[in-house]
Amino acid sequence: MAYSEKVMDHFANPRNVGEIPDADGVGEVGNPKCGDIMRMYIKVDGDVITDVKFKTFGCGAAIATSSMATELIKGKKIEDALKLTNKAVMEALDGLPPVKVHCSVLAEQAIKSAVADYYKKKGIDPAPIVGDIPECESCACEL
Amino acid sequence: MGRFVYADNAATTPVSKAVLEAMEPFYTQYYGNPSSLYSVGRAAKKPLELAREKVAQCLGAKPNEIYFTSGGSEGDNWAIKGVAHEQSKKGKKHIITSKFEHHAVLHSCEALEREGFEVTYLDVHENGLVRPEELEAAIREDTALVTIMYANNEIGTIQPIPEIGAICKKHGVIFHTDAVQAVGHVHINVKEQNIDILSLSAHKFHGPKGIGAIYIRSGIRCPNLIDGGAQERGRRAGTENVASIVGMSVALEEACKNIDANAQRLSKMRDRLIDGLLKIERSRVNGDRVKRLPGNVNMCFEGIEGESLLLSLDLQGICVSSGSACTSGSLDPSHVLLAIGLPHEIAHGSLRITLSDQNTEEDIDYILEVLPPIIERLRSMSPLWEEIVKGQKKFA
Amino acid sequence: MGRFVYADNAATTPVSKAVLEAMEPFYTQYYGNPSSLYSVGRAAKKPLELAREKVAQCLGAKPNEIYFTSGGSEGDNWAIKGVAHEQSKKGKKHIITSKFEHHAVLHSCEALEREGFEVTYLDVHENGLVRPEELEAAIREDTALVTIMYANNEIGTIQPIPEIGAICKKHGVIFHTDAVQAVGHVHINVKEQNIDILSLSAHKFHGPKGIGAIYIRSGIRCPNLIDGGAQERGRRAGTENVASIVGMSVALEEACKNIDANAQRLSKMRDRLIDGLLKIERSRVNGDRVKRLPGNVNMCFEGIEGESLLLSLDLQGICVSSGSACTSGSLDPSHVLLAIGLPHEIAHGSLRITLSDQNTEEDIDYILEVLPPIIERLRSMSPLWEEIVKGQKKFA
Ligand SMILES: Cc1ncc(COP(=O)(O)O)c(C=O)c1O
Ligand SMILES: Cc1ncc(COP(=O)(O)O)c(C=O)c1O
Ligand code: FES
Ligand code: FES
Repeated sequence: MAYSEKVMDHFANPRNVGEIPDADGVGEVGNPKCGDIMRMYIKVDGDVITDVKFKTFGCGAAIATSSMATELIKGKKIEDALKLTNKAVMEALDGLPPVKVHCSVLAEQAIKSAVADYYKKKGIDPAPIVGDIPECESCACEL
Repeated sequence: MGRFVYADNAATTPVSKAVLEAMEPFYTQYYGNPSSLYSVGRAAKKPLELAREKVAQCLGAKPNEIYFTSGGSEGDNWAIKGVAHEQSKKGKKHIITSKFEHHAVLHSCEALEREGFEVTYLDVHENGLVRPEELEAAIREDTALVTIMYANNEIGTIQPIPEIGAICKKHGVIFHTDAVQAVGHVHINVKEQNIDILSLSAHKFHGPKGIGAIYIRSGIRCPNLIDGGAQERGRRAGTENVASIVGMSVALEEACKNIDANAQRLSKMRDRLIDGLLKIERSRVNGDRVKRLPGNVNMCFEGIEGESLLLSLDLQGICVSSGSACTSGSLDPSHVLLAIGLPHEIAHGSLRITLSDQNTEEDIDYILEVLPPIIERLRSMSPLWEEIVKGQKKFA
Repeated sequence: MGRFVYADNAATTPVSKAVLEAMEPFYTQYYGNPSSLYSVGRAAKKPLELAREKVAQCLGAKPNEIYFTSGGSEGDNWAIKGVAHEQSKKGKKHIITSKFEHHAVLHSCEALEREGFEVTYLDVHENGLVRPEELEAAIREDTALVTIMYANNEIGTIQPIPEIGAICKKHGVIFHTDAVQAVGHVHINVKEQNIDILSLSAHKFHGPKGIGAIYIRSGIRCPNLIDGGAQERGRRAGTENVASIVGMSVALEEACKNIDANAQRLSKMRDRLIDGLLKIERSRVNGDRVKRLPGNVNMCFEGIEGESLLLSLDLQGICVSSGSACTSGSLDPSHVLLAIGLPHEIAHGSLRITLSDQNTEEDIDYILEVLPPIIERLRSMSPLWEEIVKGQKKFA
């Protein structure tokens, strides 16, 4: 199992680490089985995500995908951020080892749950907008 | 990158210069098949038998009790499956082992369970040690084999082997020990310690990978795992890997000659490292602090995930390992750490540093300098650490 | 001593310079455990997978169908015992093999017979070839496995593998071939030839001893011989012998690149040698003269005992063998020569000369110069020869 240079770069110098004290939306996802936790904070202006920060407890891939995901949605419209899939995050990182695919699912989940939280805070039902938050397939199947 | 420190010697060790030099002639000059009668064959046969004598001597065994294998895994499989199948002819289908054996042992036992054998997995308790009285209590009429590792590969705890040997002898049960982590590092005498079968692997003491040996006390029946030619007195087929066998014997001789000096030096370094790292808040040592291999440090840091810790250390030129699930690609953290009672979240943050005689005090200084800030950085990114500090999450 | 001629390449081959050079860095620099995440581990992982790709390519297989082993014997045991045990779950307990397989195959089959399997040993006839129609006739409802060697290690005959593969496919029976003597010497394509499992060993094509590989077609169930760690995708445990694996892949690539050129050159040398030696009275070639390995010469000289012949040749600097390396030391003549119908007395006088690409025309000249007078001298000392000449003793 080897990580790409991009993964190592985002692991060693993660972008957007930290928290936003007055965040408009906060999403925390985690997997009790492998014990990883990812928390994402977003700041929203109109329909644009103006700032985003994360905190992650997890492996190199988990940290790198968090970092890459925040880069990919920062300054983007909410609707575009919701379209971001774990595959896109992986591609942006020049791929992940097969056993690490599930870590990138966490990043997709974290964004969606932060956006859901944003709508909830505004009193809007997030379900029709955010849609299903994907389950990590790896949690079910054997690696 | 300031410095390069290889400190994962329980995973594998670099081949020493003397070993490599001893191997080379068997690639270039004495390449003959040692079973051949002519000159280049005979030239390979003698060193092969000399190597057997050296290995035997280091274990307190007789040369004709030593068989060369392709490593520790083969030895474990051969011993466990072989003895089990032989004993089952007498109706003995019960095996005793521990919960934290190497997978070569555990998976061999599981394969036997699928064939109808029954296996007792002894507890290793919080300190990582099997209790002889619990072992004795587990022995039954139909116990075919006791297999307990000499020293654990993750937390380095050294089992009470002489006591276990004596108990097995008393009850007439065959005793195998996976001594892969112990050979060359602690004193072993198979006769005095009543060991019937012992497996070892060269690459854990500066020998090459892919070669090992097994000691089978003469008289113990253990059918072949690999049938075929008449090599190894008909008990392990395959053209002998002469270069590696000679390399292994040179490495083992060197290691055994220096056991006391190395143990003294390494355990001092180990203790200094442990004491230094214990200054990090919410850290703990895994496994008994005294009954452990001289070079083994195994610790957990709350709020830290093992893989990101070891990748960060790698970026600073330090090679270590982690029993974290994330490193292995499996979802469960190390079965060893779970066996000593650590909860999942803590087992996730384990760090194993294993020293060899090639490490120096400067290496320890460097690790002590580099590691604490990495822990701090990772904790500052960790949502878990926040909760731990706020007391929302309680750990052991 | 005039000259040194190593001509026992079926027993083992010298490691080539390129191979040794490819291996060295894995002892000195990239010594890390390839399963490790850090730099020195990763540096070992990539070459390991590259080696797998090379081996796969040489066999026409996919990389994920290749598993590294400790050699040909391990591969044969794994394939035969594994498939047999798996198939026996469906009640299939019959195996078809030939009378002159390598002992790694024969003794694996015998071990299975002791467990209750039934084995059909096909005749190989006077020319040393299995007849496909006899094989097809032997297949039964409960046939679990057909295992027929690609080329024989003593007399070098090449079996009709594509025909056998097609028959096995037609009947849905798993087909394993011990290709230890063939790989790197003749063209093999496991897909086109319908081979399900194939074992090979590096030291037969200028790779190191103690390393080999097995091809298992994806989808074929063949339970592990060596259980343990997750190496080789969980199918063959043990820390990978990276140096030897890389060495093997370099050797195999080199051999496969030159198969045609080597075959052409060697078979010319072989035929000149055979023709020259046939001039000795009462001599004969063993095995088909055409369907044989390019470098294999196997002959019998009446009235001559093999060991004294090879010792005499050794005194002249020529390394050859009589029977096979692993049978020497036993009193029975080669089971291979008996299988092709030779009487004991003649089988005792066999000589195997096996050439590699490192041999030259001058080597052939030298053998042709040295051998006849040795035969003459030995015959002049032999009471048997006297009787033969007087016609008191009749041979085939
Ligand atoms: C046909 C054949 N099969 C199997 C083997 C065994 O290979 P190894 O000695 O590498 O185990 C050999 C050679 O020794 C052989 O010639
Ligand atoms: C305790 C123990 N047993 C067995 C093994 C397996 O040895 P090898 O990798 O040489 O097969 C190892 C190391 O990998 C080990 O640490
Ligand atoms: S997120 Fe870790 S297993 Fe699915
Ligand atoms: S976070 Fe556990 S494997 Fe990626």
